[in-house]
Amino acid sequence: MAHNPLRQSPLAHLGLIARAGQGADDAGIILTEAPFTDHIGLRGDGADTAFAGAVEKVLGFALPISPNTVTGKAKKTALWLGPDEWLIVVPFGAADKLIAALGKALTDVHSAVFDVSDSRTVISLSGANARHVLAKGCGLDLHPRTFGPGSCAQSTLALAHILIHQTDTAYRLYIHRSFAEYLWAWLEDAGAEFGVSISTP
Amino acid sequence: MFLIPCPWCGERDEEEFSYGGEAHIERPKDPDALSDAEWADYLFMRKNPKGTHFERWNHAHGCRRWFNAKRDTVTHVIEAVYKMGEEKP
Amino acid sequence: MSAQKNRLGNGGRINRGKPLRFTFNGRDYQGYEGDTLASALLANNSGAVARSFKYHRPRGIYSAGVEEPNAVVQLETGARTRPNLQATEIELYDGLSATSVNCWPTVEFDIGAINSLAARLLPAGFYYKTFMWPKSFWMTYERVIRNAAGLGKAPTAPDPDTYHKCHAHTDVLVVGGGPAGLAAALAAGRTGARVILAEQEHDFGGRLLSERGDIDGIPAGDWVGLALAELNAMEEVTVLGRTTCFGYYDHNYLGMVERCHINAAKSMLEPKDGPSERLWRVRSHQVVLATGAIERPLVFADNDRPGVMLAGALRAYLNRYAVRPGRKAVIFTNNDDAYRSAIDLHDSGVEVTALIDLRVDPDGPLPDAARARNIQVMDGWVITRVLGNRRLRAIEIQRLTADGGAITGEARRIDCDVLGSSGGWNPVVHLHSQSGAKARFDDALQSFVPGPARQAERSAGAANGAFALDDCLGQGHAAGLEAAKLAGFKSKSKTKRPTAESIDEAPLKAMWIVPGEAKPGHGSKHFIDLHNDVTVADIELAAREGFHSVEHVKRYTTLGMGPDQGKTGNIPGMAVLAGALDTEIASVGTTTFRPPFTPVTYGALAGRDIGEFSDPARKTALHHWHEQASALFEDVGQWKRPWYYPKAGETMQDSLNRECLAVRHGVGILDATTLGKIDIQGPDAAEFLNRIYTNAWSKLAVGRCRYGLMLGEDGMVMDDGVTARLAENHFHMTTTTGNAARVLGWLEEWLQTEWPELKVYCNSVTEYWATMTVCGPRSRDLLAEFTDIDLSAEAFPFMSFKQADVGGVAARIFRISFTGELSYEINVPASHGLGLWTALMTAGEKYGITPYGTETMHILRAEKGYIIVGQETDGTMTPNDLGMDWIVSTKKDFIGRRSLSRTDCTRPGRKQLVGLLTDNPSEVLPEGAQLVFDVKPQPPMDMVGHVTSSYYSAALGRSIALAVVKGGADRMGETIHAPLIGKTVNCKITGPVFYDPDGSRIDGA
Amino acid sequence: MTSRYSIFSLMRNAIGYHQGWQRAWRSPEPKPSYDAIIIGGGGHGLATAYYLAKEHGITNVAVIEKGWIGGGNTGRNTTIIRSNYLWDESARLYDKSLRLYEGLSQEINFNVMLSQRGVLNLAHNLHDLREISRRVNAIRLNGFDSEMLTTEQVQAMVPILDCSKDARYPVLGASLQKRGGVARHDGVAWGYARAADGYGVDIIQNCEVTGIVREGGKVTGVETTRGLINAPKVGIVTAGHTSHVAAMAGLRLPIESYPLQAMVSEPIKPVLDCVVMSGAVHAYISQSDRGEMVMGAGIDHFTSYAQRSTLAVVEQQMAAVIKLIPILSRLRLMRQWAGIVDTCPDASPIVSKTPVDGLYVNGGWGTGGFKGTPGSGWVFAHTMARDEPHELNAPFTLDRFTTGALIDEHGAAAVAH
Repeated sequence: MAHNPLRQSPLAHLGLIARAGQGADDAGIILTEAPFTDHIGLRGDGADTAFAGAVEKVLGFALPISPNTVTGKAKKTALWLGPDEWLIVVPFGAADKLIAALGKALTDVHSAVFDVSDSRTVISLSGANARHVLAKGCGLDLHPRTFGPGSCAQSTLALAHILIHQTDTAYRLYIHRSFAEYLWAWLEDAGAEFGVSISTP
Repeated sequence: MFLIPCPWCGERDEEEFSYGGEAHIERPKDPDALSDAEWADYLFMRKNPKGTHFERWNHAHGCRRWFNAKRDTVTHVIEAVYKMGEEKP
Repeated sequence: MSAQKNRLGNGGRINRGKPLRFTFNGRDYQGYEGDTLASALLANNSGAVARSFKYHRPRGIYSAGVEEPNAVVQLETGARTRPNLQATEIELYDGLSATSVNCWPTVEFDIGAINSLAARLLPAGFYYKTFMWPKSFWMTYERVIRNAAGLGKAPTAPDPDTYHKCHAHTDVLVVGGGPAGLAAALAAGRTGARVILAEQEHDFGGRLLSERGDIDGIPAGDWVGLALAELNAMEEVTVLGRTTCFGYYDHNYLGMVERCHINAAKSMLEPKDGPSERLWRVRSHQVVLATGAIERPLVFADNDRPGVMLAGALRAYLNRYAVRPGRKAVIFTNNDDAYRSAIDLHDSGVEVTALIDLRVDPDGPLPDAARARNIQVMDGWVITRVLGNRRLRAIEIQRLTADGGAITGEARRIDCDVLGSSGGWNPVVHLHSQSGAKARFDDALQSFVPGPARQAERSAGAANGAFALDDCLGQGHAAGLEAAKLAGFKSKSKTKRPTAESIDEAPLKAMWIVPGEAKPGHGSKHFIDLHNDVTVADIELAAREGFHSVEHVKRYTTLGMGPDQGKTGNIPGMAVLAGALDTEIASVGTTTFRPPFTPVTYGALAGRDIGEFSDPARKTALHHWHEQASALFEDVGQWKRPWYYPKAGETMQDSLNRECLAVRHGVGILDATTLGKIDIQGPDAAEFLNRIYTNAWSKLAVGRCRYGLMLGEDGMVMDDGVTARLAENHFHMTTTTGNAARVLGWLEEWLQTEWPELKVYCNSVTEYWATMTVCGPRSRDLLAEFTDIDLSAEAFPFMSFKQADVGGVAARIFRISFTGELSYEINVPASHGLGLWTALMTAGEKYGITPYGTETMHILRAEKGYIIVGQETDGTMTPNDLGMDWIVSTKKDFIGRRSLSRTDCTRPGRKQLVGLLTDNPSEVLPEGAQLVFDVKPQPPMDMVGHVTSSYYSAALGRSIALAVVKGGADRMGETIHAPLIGKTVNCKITGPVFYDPDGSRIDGA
Repeated sequence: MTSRYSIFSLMRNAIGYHQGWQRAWRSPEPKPSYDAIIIGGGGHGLATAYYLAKEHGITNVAVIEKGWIGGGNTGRNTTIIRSNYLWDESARLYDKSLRLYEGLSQEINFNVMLSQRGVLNLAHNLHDLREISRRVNAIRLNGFDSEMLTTEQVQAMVPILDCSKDARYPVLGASLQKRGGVARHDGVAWGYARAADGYGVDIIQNCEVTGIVREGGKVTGVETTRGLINAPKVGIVTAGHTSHVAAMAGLRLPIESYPLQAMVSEPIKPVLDCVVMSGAVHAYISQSDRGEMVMGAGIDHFTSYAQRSTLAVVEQQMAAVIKLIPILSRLRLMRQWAGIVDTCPDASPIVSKTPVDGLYVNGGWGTGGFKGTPGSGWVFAHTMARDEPHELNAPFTLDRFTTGALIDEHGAAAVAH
């Protein structure tokens, strides 16, 4: 991935890329840091059509209004964080333009749009035992009957706040930057009994 | 570990929430009109009932919303939750 | 190695193909896979295995389960040792080594047994009555008492094992893997519900393991195997062996502990992958408690001798472990169930020398079956004497009078080496009680049974007072179906419940104290709580002394307070109390059962929340640069902040002097990332700040910054920081590091709960920005190399803000200063932090750029008299106390304002912030030193304040301090004293600003 | 008066198989009226009755207890005694209490097993150090004992404590109060009960107060489940239920009731010779005379009257304890329970007259109740007897919430309230 060489992910010094592929083939856990997507914080009244309509026009799809769900299209994803709060995830470098566009569309609507790309990193967790590892530190019921692809939720993992988004292939854990080292170490420790393999994004 | 039904997110573990004390204590509109004793009442005096308690919770590690709950302080049963601004059940 | 002389030739659930060696008290033995330590010891004819807690009486194995009060051992030595385990719960493994606790030098000859001789002087609560004189001797007595108390020994090295935890969510949790639990799990599992079945032992089946009988026409053991196979095949069913459900908490939340590595196949001595134990935190929609029942003993004279056991345990050892607990057995009972033990003993070739039934003319299938085997049934008789000290030799029995209240006639002696006693069975209502429900006393069973449920639970089988196997199966099945249904799962097809043959049993006859030759306590001891050596006489004494509440008795006598939590003794104890008080057991009440049901390892409860995982260490984007620069770190909340950067050969003060002077004369750089940063947007943002801060915000120009003070509603300073107006409706607020989350929560609380009409959004952007403060007279020169904007004081004045490109990165620059020097606080997106910081360091070399830490920051701000919330304030300081009235608006309301006019906040003599200069300029006051105006030769002295901050100032070449002093603002120039240990430091009260009071340096030198 | 307790009376009674012991306190029927009624037979209520009789000669007193005496927080606490409080007002009140404790066994002829083995408060960061220094200096200048220890001194005193530098929260030092320690909690209630009974005080158990009778703004007695009992003075000493009982007289109080949990391990041979407290790690631990490790932390975060313990607290506690003393990891927790503590906004108690004549309230001790028992009883007896506070409890009146003269001891509890 091309990015400004000056930029560093919070886990850069762990040498994860060098460690990639060293785990056993039958590892129950696959961990990947997927840094450098852009994140935009969006606040507004989801029930206000002026707001929701303006945002939909810019994004090309409607914001998720059901709690703890995700919508998206064409490499843009919107995660529900609260009744007036969303996280928009877009590819690296796409935030500035989108923020400007949202700002313009929402000029007359009470709202807030702000860049939080560097606030979090994303750790992707997959493998046969992924749910077991999360169950060690997270009180959410992640059973397929209650949580599946397209679900998201904020909660705690171990002793840190997280945002979990389940995709078709993995759990994407949005982790605040200053907690990243703690949580990465925690995930490796929790996964050890199942075998951990590190992969590259 | 209570199971608290957030009005938005549904049932979640208590560890995601923070407790906000007695609900429906309105801040006086004109504090200067109050005697020291009346101000102390607003600041400090609490019903602290044995039984039904109307109280505030914040889904701090979830949707960040404050809401009210009706909880029994003896049985710990949460009888109702309702959003800020909604009527007491 | 001695032979297993009590092992039966066949039968049992042991694996004779896997013999295991073990040592107990230094002697070598052999057992088999499938044994517990207790069964293996019994197989080896162990006799006394322990000494009792108080009197050090020899004790043998008493039970076959978690209720064991006697056989408490220390397992292994070294780092993996475990104190206080019950031999009945330790699964045997090869190489096991255990020792008796609470005896010295050996279990056979124990010096502590001298207590037995003095027993008469040691009734319940004796210590309350003595050891008071002479007063000074108590601590010596206490030491002796403490050394005598306690059982096993703690390890002396840190725990080499790891423990994990997990959450689990389920529709139905079934606790107990006996017949009722298995039936419940099957019924619930077949509906498709998520089910967890937890069994504390490694083997499922519960009592079935110890009994002989059929279910659905096949041997019960085979039925268990089929049931488990079916359960294991169900996708949504989790079957957990070696898992004790120990706690039932609110909202159907239960705690269970799974012992992952204590099994016979692998020695627990070897290190393993994965946890040694796992804590399960289960949230279950519905719960089925199939926790079984525990037998209670009959209470007769000297009923604690090795060889006296629970009658049900005898057939557990026979049938499950193929161990003959003795050669000549006696059964003593008040119920039919114990006849099964006599029958099984007889059928296994043990001579049953008598079956003593305190009832008259017992009748029914079980007594008939015993009599058919020519077992001598002595009905209407009781045991009055036990002979043998370290090993049972014989008993004496006497006939009961017609009313059953006394004994009569000649005593008869009967030889025996094992005695099984049964006073009936107590349903295990512990979890039911823990759930908040109240158990009810059942007169027919003479025991407590579950009462109305308080949470979503129901009991089934023996736990519910249904002891007959067929009832257990029926209740379990029904409970499983009901639980699943309430959780939203209906039975898809009609599944048949398992059945077993019903055997009629006659009711038991309660007799709580078996009369002996003398009154209890007069020569012999009738034990109630074997673990804590509590006797009938102790309970009667407590009653006599006015301790009538069962809770008083428990506390006075220690009844039920041992690790076994009175599993065998509580009901008899309550019955004895009821007798002493001449009342009913039901009205004595039951003590509340508290978690855990059986003891739980600390390590399992802590899990991985220890060491590096005990609390997240939050790190800034620059953390690893600081580490490489040999910084020492300070913990501020969860954050790691560079404290100072020592160079080789420097003392701490050397480093601080160097860092301070660099800032004052050249340029320093500080990682200020940890400061809280809140993005505030909306048309009412300025109005909101007006209400939150003490000063006014409406007129702050775009591009300008302002310092703000936040009060609690009680008027006390809560937080402070600089807020910039980025745009008309857009602010960037900063908070102290430690209060960042609290302040955001505070803002949201007011917005959401009190002022929902205000159109404002608050969002934390703390994590987004890496913040570096470039500070000192050369900071402008340095920054100029990175940006094109005009940095002149005119174009970019103090307390203003600019959005600018810094080193190719979009940055927010705040011209604010916490040091009094020209200073730029540069904020860049965090991933750019390290890049910019290293570039600044390189470019700054020519100016002698010096990274400085929190300690230098503290010194520099103290030189300027700037406060730190939490250091100069402690939740009791108003703005006025801090000399900051200038920031308190009189024209508007704000949070906390009304409190400032209360009488105590306006009285003279409040503590006020001042500066202190020690008479001796090289003397640095300790922070926290208390201050007095009048030094007295001895305390007490009238304290008027204390030192809040104190440093050596390199810039001033002397020490400085900040303090709060009563009425201090009016006492400038006066002398004040800090009486320390061994000396008193005199100082002069000054204003709090020591350096550059005119602020002439703020725009640079 | 009942017979004196001593080794000689024990020996004498042993000869008679202990049949001769008399009741530790009588179980009288309530009289129609008393000179004073104490609602609540916990440690504080019993101590108040004792000091009313002993110090003020008021012996026609009833202590009315809805359950069994000592059954509330007296019987549920972790038995720690200390007086290392920050503010002068608190330090003086708690030290009065400690001084009374020091002679209590002899005074009331009941061994309360006061063990002055020392209380350590650990500092884990620079802020802790500063605060501990401030407190130690203040206590010292108040004339009470307190000292600061370095990490090395702490390690020497408690070898099993993890003082390593790389701990997540390293031990940077500690304060030590040598006179602090533990006492046998039940014994304190029983001892006061027996001593008060000896003066003629009626201790009436299983009698619940259902109403506080007033005439013209003045108290005249209480309604109980055993009938009306008159008295011109009534003291409310019902920790855990203060608001509830005060409401019977129409009083609102600045009190909220929270669960406070505690727990003990199985008994082991002595490994810990003092009390260790840590605010940052959020735990305190001592070892009882029976060998159990006794542990606790701060209060739960929601109000409750349920006396329910939780798994989360025990998990947090055990992690904290292992952090402090790693070798305890393999021990086993034997029992956990919860009490109800009444807390004031400033974490200091109310020992005060009330707006109702003849009605007095003593409550809101938060987590500090057990250590305050004798002092609390002593000053409350003074307040009730003289109808005015003693100078030691004068700062602890209800007025302070109106004037703002709070005594903010949130930090002083070491483990935050």
